[in-house]
Amino acid sequence: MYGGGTPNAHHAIEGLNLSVAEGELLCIVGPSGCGKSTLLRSIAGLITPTGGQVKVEGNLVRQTPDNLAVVFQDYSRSLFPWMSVADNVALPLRRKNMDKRQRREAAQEALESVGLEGAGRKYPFQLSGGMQQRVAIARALAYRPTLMLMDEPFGSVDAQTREDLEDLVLKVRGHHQMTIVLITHDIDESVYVGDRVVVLSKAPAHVVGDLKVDLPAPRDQISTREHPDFVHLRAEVGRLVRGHATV
Amino acid sequence: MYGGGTPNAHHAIEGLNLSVAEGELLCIVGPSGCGKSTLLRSIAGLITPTGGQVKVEGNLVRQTPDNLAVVFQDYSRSLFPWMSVADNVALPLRRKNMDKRQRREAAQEALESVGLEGAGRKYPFQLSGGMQQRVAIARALAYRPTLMLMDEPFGSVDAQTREDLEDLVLKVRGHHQMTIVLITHDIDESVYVGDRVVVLSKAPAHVVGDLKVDLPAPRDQISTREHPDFVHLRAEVGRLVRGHATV
Amino acid sequence: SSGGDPNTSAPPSADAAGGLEKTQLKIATLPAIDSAAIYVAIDQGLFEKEGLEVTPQVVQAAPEAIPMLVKGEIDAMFGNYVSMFAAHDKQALKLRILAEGSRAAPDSLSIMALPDSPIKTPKDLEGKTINVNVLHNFQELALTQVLKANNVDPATIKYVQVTFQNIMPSWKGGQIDAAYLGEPMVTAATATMGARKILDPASGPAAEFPISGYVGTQEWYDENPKTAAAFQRAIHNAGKLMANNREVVAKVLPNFTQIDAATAATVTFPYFSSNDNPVRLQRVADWMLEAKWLTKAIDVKTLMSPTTSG
Amino acid sequence: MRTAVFRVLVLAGLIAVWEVATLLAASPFFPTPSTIVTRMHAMWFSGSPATLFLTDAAIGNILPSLGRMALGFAGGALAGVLLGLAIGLSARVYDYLDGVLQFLRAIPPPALVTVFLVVFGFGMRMQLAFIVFSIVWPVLLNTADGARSVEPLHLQTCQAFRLSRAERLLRVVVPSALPKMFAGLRLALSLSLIVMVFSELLPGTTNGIGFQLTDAYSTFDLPAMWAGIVLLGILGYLLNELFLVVERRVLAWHHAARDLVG
Amino acid sequence: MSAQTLSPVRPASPATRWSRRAAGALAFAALIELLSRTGLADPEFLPPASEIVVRAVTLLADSAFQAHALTSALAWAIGLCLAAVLAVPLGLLLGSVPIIDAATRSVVEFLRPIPSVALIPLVALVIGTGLQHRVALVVYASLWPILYNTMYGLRGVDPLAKESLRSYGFGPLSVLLRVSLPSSAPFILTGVRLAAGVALILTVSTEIVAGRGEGIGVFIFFAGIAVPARMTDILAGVFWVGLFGVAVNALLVWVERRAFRWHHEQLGERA
Ligand SMILES: Nc1ncnc2c1ncn2[C@@H]1O[C@H](COP(=O)(O)OP(=O)(O)OP(=O)(O)O)[C@@H](O)[C@H]1O
Ligand SMILES: Nc1ncnc2c1ncn2[C@@H]1O[C@H](COP(=O)(O)OP(=O)(O)OP(=O)(O)O)[C@@H](O)[C@H]1O
Ligand SMILES: [Mg+2]
Ligand SMILES: [Mg+2]
Repeated sequence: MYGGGTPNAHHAIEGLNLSVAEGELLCIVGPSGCGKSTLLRSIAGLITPTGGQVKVEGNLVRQTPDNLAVVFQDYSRSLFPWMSVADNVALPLRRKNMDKRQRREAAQEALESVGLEGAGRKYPFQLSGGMQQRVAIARALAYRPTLMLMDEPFGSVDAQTREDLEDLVLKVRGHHQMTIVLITHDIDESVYVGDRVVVLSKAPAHVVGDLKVDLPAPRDQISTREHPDFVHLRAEVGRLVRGHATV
Repeated sequence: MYGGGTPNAHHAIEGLNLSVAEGELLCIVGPSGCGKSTLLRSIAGLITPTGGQVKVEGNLVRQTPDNLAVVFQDYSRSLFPWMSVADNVALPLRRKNMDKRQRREAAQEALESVGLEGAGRKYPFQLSGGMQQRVAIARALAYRPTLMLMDEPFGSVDAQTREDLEDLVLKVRGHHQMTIVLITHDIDESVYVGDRVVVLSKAPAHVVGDLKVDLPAPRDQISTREHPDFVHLRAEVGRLVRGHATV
Repeated sequence: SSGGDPNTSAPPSADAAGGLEKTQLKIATLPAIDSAAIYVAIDQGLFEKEGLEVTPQVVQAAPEAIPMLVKGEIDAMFGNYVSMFAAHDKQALKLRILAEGSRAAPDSLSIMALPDSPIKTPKDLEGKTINVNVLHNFQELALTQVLKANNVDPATIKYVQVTFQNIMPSWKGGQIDAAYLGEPMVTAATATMGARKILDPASGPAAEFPISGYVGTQEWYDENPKTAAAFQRAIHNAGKLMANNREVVAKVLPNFTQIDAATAATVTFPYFSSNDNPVRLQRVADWMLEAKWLTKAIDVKTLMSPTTSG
Repeated sequence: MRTAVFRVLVLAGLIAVWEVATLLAASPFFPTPSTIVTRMHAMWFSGSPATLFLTDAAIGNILPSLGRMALGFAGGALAGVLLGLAIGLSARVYDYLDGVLQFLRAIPPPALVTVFLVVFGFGMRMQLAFIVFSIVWPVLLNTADGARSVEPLHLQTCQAFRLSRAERLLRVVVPSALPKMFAGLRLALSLSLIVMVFSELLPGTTNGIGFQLTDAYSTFDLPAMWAGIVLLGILGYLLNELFLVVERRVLAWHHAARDLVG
Repeated sequence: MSAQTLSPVRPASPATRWSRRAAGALAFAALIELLSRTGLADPEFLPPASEIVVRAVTLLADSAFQAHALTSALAWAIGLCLAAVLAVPLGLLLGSVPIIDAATRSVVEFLRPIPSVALIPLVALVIGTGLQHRVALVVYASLWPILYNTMYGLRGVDPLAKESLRSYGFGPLSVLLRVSLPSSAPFILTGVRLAAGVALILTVSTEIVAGRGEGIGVFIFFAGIAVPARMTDILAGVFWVGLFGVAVNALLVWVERRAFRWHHEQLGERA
């Protein structure tokens, strides 16, 4: 997958060369406004790069690739206010060969996995910010995509929930052979969940660091974070990010 | 200030008793969906508690208190899409005795302080998520309120920018005698910027911890975070939060 | 090629104005041949001679002018008696007939059938659909009498209201079986479509049936008796002029109707009254009472003034 | 509940003012409300219990009018929604139809009566065509507007999950356009009542509220004319209330989301 | 005016779009021409499009027609402006003060369905029959689209945007003017666009029904009562009315795109 585009109206990213292996969990960190969300949209085929190409599984992305799920940064706007939370989660499943009951069950299961078992019948605007974000995550998880794009998916949840969700993503990835691209501002998180961490410079974005994370699996919130490699990598990513900050 | 309300349609918070001293920077942490944002809205007088009272400077809050600024969790929706970024920041200044030029200058200054000097003439939807969030912060800062309420204000910015903004808030607070209530999910952050950290339980929220942070001023990103008290407090808050998580 | 108010009125002559309560009159008229008298009177300087300056205002139908009359925006109007008597009966206004206007002349109204229609005789009209401009108007009133005289049951006729410009398309499209036409459509239908005349609604008991006249309110009349008399004289004098001179009529028609000179030369004109006669008008009121269009009898004589023109 | 009482009070007050004003004016053109109501009762609502107290005149005029209106409204609403969606969704369809539709929208129906007559013939068909033609525009324009202003992130979400066109349309575009659509429908509903009256002035009409109204007008039966006007007002009011009930059900999410803040 | 719709398509060039519009118009004209020429519709009552257009063009030089057209345009413009000036504040009031809405709704909804045909004589009785008569009816009819769209527009405003301003201590009026109004402005303008069409129809229709004075409707009326009716004149008049409607709509759309650029750009539309 090569993201090297300058999307339509705004030249957000330029000369960016990046590839993700199948089944990999790639974390992208980079200063605010550098073009991470734009890159994600290009991969999803939501905007067409003016130059450069995006390939998924060797095929050029012209349209949205199959079996893709996205968790948008602006999660509250990506939920449909006229549907209950459960319907929001179940909606994409219509693309799968599932009958109504199966869809409902899958949605319920996904909601449980993000700690929202009781919220299915509520409407999105009746939820707190963090709960809405978890609904968006549940929607993507229920879909069981082969490629999952997540744009700062845990930004609005508390520390404990965040850790649980990180582990959930790792677990799901293990079970259902998934490629995941995850954008985050949390350096610890990028190292903890990533197989690889790519650090972008400020706009126009280019890759300033591409670190392989070779931490022992399965990862664990306590032991992994104490691992000397973790501490080292985290410092390394921190240094790279700080070298290209905006303020 | 006593927040003990059950807002209109949903009983979000119950039996909560909390006070902030003038000039204090109070951090609130708590599990997702426990009612932090609701509490903030009650303080701001945007919703009327069904029971309990909120007092600001000894007066019962029935309406929005004077000289208040709020940074909403859902920052992107709180910006006005029909105005340029600079106009968005300058708008509340109409409440102050400032002429047009002064307002423009104050807005420009605030935008610079959050690292957005070049974005004044853009529209909010032309900015990245983190940039929009910083616009919302700039708007609150430019207003120079005596009471500032911030709901996860740094959730969408990168690590470096986040640290810079934390320091900015500390600096501004020092210069302009301000009371600040800041909701965050980042435990380190709560200890680093707060004079006091209040930990809420999950809904219906009550206070499970109220810690005075007695770290030497001025705080510093390197030395403060290495201070033994910091490490201790952080662990303490972490323990309290984890005891009441949702997943 | 387009319509509008013709402003052909001449300035009033100073000598004749003596004694009149009011010299400038606004009169609502209809864009139909019937209201020709007022235009002829203007054209021939007859109002001027009486010291009057008359401005005609074309309206589409009499009911529209009545509010204007009541409000005093106009001094008098040209209206059909059926409408005016109905309005008087319902107390929408206190009627005063200022001068008689038109009466139906033979062949100026006609029930017609298309060449290939099965309708041949008046009897064939039974159970058929016939158009009228407005329901419950003089067209129905006259036809009812004539049908009775022809041994046709008037109750079997179905009347539908069709506006003027839609008569031809509805007739051709078969939506009406026979057409109730007035001039100039009678002439046009005969000439261009070969339509046949089945019955003249202005014959027999309805011969010279009074159609329309110039009316005002009783209050206005009480305030302006001399002006009213002068107006009546001018209209009657116009009627006299028109009685034996088609030319004066044809000349003014394009001013207020959409009838061009060529058609004007061939159409049948109605009779233009040159005096007021309560007896023939009483007939209209009586028939209306018979048809239950009035709640009580109207004594027409009390609404009219004697003819003063020479 | 309190607002309902309040509303009734306001209404009662206004009727009282009306009664006094018309009594004082004593103009035959403005009969008193009590005269009008008496007339309405005599004309329409003094029938036998078997016909729900409706008189023959009511059955022969009010019901056909309502039927015409309902059919016309349904047709116009359907056409407006479909065309509006097509135009709002497809730039191509929009380009092709925009000029012609804007042209047609500006045309005063009375000028076209003859053309309608030639194309549709007398009676019901022409009346329906007339009503549909007149009320389709607010629905169409508002629907197109709504379909065009769907939250972009919603569309991107659909696209990311590769929802089919039909799913996008039915589950995302239509719901987001619904609030605006309803604004158009509400306009169209009141309009359909008005146009229904207009349509009953068309050639060949033999019954209906509008027919009775103009007949009363041309024979100067002013209380009957006012009875017609008041009946239309009442019908309009009732239809609007009914509409709001439906709207509140369909747009429950919308109202709830918007009413959050006091 | 392509939104980012069901599927993303590259926006067509202005040339393509204009040629599409022209094609649409031509197809419509061809349909009429065909209906008439083949006799499917009686050509006496539906003359071929070409004849109508030719007649319309020659009418342009007719000074009487010009006068008619100007009078109508004037009545239309006055009526529409008055309607907008009345309806927007009224809509803001009704849309933001529920008690007033509740108090007036029964009256408004009662008055609203009363057709202007029924009102013509009564309005004439109350305010006379001059230009003011026509204007009053136009205002009455075109008030509603603006009023309703304003009220519905207000309801669609994001509550968080309102909260933001309120939190800075702005009063309800400021919130109304600075947030609710701009945010619902695009929808209000749609209402004005609707009203412009309604006003045009009402202007001409009232003229046709009244059948006196000056105005395109009067021109049409007189062409209608001629024997035989001058259908070509009627439809030529209709042609100009329609074209005027197209022009007004285009103008309003243009204004909308300039004034509410944020709205359209945010939706990912391209001009
Ligand atoms: N619609 C638009 N029009 C013009 N410029 C835009 C538009 N959307 C984004 N941009 C610009 O593109 C750049 C990259 O934006 P993007 O949202 O990809 O940043 P990001 O890396 O996701 O930032 P953040 O971490 O703050 O979310 C920003 O500088 C932004 O101003
Ligand atoms: N409009 C509403 N109707 C019903 N319930 C609501 C509504 N808004 C919020 N709630 C409920 O109130 C509770 C508290 O919400 P609030 O937004 O205050 O949480 P929070 O502490 O800010 O959470 P987060 O950290 O996720 O933002 C939640 O459980 C939510 O479901
Ligand atoms: Mg982003
Ligand atoms: Mg919150």
